Amino acid sequence: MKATNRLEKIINLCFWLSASVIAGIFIIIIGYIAVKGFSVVNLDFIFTAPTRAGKEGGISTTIIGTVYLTAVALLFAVPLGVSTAIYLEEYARRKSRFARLVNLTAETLAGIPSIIFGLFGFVFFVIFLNLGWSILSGGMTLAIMILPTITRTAQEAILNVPHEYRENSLALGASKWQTISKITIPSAAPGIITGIILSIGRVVGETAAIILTAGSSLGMPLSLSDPVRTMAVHLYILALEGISLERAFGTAFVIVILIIIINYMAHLSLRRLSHLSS
Amino acid sequence: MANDVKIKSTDLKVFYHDFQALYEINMEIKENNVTALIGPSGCGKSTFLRSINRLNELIEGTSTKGQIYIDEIPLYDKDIDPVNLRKNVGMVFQQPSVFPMSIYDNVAYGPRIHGVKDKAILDEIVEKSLKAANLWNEVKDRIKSPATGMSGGQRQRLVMARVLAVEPQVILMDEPASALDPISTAKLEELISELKNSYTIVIVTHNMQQAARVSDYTGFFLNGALVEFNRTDELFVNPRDKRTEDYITGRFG
Amino acid sequence: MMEKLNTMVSTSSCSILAETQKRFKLSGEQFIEKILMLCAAISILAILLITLFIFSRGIPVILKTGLGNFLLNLEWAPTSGNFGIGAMFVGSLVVTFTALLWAVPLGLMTSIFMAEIAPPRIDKILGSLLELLAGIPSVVYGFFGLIVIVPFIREYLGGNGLSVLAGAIILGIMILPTIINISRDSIKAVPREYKEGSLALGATHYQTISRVLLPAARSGIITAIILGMGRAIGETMAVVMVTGNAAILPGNILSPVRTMTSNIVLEMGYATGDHQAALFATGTVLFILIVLLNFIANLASKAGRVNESN
Amino acid sequence: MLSIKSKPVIILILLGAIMAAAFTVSGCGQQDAANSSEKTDGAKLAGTLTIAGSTSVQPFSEVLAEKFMDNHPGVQINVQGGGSSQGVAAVISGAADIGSSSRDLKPEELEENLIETKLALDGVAIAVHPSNPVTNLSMEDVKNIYLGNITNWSEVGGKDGVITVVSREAGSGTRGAFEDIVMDKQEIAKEVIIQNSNGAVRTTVAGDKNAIGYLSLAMIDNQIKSLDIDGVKSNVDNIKAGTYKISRPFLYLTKNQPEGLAKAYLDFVLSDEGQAIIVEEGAISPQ
Repeated sequence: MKATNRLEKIINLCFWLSASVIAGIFIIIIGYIAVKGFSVVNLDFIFTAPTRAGKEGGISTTIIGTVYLTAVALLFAVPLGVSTAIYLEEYARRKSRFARLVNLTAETLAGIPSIIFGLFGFVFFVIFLNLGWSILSGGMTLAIMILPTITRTAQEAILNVPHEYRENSLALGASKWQTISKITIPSAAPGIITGIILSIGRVVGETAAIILTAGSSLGMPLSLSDPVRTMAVHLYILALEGISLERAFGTAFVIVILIIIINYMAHLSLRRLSHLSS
Repeated sequence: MANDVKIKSTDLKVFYHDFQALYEINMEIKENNVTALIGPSGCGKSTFLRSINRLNELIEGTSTKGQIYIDEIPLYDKDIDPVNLRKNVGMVFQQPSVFPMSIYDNVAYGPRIHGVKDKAILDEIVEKSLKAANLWNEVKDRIKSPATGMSGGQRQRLVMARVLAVEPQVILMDEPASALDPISTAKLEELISELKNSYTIVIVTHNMQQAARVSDYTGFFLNGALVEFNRTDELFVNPRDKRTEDYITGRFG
Repeated sequence: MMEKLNTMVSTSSCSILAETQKRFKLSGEQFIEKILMLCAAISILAILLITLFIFSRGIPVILKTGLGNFLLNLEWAPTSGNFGIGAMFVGSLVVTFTALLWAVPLGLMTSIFMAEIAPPRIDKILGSLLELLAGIPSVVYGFFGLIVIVPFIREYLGGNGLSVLAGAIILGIMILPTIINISRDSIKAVPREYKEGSLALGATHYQTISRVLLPAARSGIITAIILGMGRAIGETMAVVMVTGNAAILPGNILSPVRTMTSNIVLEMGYATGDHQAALFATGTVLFILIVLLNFIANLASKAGRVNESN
Repeated sequence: MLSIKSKPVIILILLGAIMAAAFTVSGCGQQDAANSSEKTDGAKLAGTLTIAGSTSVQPFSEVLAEKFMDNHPGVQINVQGGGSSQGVAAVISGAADIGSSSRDLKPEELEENLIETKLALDGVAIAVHPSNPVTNLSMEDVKNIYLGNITNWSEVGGKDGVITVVSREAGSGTRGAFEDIVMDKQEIAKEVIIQNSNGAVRTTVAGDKNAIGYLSLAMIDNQIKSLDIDGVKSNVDNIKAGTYKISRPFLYLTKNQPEGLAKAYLDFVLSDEGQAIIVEEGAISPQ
């Protein structure tokens, strides 16, 4: 759309300007992390365990801790979230007040600060269920934290599946569940995956909730009942307790790389699935 | 060609919440014949069509009184499983909507959900159904490619192939050609007349010339009532009811 | 042509409906529906459990100090027993709205740029950069602010740098991804015919954007702003480091401020008894505030959906 | 071409159900993380020990735990943070074997009659920007700065400039000691800047030439300068001698007399080897 008169050119300039400001902000922040943290990041920073409370050594146990905790959180939240979305969109009478109430609370919880989830996890999982500081307590607390996001994005995705698909499938004599599992979910998969990516981002960046439930011990987690320190918590302690700011930013740099990998893999699977939904 | 009655409706009434869409429909549809249902939009012809495979139940708040029989078996008995019923009563919709899968998977979808696992049998059914729908020659070399890249006419024939793959006895068609160009419509009508002697076909259409061309019997619906039902040539040449005559001569509706 | 069809027909041996009556069992379907209902019940239980947890800990203190007193009293001195979160309630709103003041216009301009003006490649790159921005832990934003933004404000704008402005800048950056991505998606979701219809009438690209696309995407954009606001109010780690956390009403944009979430994070590690309960009460107030925001967002998006045929 | 299979969806659902079952089973049968089941036959120790509490003590506990685990490979020590109150709550509820606190216990916490073991002493330094000409302040000056009575460095012999007063959040161990010793129970002014950790205080003071803050002596490095108080240098000897009065204890708390693995660890901490580590990490040995 070629900008014809002068006004159009100015508006065009404003748009390009605002986009470059956003890109600028991004580059400054990522650049800042890289400059501050890059000197520390090398292969053995990633593969050796921290020593002297993180002053020395690498961050291997925290990387494994992050992967463990994210896996446990997703293993609880994704099946539960997607099933809830399927139930609310396909089985429950959607207009029922009950379903609307659930949607409202779910949306609200998405805005609640994570320290409150941490306290709930501490009281309920760590103390009441006597699971102690562990991957299990942390994983389940994080699962509850990301459950609203996964459920809501899954509901939106299911809503967007064209109604004709269901009708055609049923008309072929498919049962309700066959229609859902073979047509509705696969077509809604891209939307569901986007919800999962957002949730992974939140879990990887989380600190307050994890400190109170999964603990912050530097040891190598061996079983579900061991406490664990994730990279974000490690970064938090290194920075706030003034142990080492360079290592804190080094950890941040590794987190950024981890997020890039997760997003890339997700977009890859999205592209493979996207040509499915016409 | 056995001319006994395949589908019979007795005092069939359908309500959407408190709106009555159909009033006491009594109709007998012959086996291996094409029966056309015509009438102005909103006259209840689609509602009647969708009550044969109980797809009306999808819409919240619908209720059906009276009965429909296929081979003397009452469809609205409480122990009839609508899933199995629809296996035997295929349906084609106005919008040719293909599943977001390959052409092969689209056609194999029906047999797969009814338990056919063996690849060889599936291949055979897919080829047979695509040939029966006059689509095989156009797609046989790109059968594994996504079905979304097909023209409107091809899509509708793919939907037909999908329905045939389930080997139904009855095929319901809800204005199948309204979204197609003239050439695809002609191909579809030719296909319908070919399938006639193997299936009982009921087609809802706005297009009276189409009804005249493809159907053996025609029913004229108006405001939820079956005004007249007769052999197609009889009904179009000398309609008994004045309202039918006004409609088919295009004075209203 | 005829024989082929018959062979196909004869394979289905018995009469069509006899088969129906024989295998009429729905147990498989009902079993799956029960499992889905169980999962729904578990997640709903989890959501209600945490909601009850927040209210059960918070409500007693609110009742004891009286909602008005609790909300309006500016005096927060937990050790000497008076709990007034007035200063912090105002603090949260001031920081959040200052953040929205700059992040929303810039975010909307960028989302329009990405949806309508930018070549697809730039749209994709900017989109994934923003996804990256959303994944960075807020502690990093906190330290970035403390080491870069605070000294900058102190140098050129005065005050000691730890201020409403620093908090607003950091919060603004953190909610940009939410605002931009959701607005861009809602602009892109506007049916193509709207755009083509307007262009066909000779409207320029920008007239089309302002008169047709934005009004049609209005509900999505409002939802994006409200969700961004919800995220901003709920943010804790980054804000704590850059706003100075003085428990007073901020005089101007350069004076320090403490938000409700900062208050919770700051003192929860050490609080016990009534002090801890008061922090929970702050959580309850936050919960109610976010419910109101989401309610407005839903109303706005529903209103938008009414006039837009989808 | 990805052919759509319904199996992954069903697997996902079953997985969720299995996890739910695992959580209930492990929930009840969960061996109590707190009971340090240990065999104390001679040097060979085994079992797990959980220490939770103050974030200031956490780095010291981790280094001590690392060394203790080297000496006794069978032992697993988990060190958690969360703050002094969390530590006290955890040891009372049994979630942790040893609680850690960087402040003296509050009255209601004392009622639980926990056993205190002082593992270290940590000086609280009054820090300013290195370029600040002031090198000494009286206790009275510091109190008045934090009460808001003194607002400009020129009033205490420095260059003209409004003082940026930096303090810690209510309830922090460092603030507790500062309030008891310097403020003698008077309220710190409300306009004062609050940061929620030693690291944040250090970075704030390091970035503002007019700032004054207090933080753990162990944190002093070239970014900031520690002031003498009433002419006494803030170093280990003066703190031990008591002439530098601002300091606070690092405490390990146990529900009753420590025994078994907890006792072994506490003995190690108080041993010369343990105390050497504490001094090396920047705190002061109480002996």
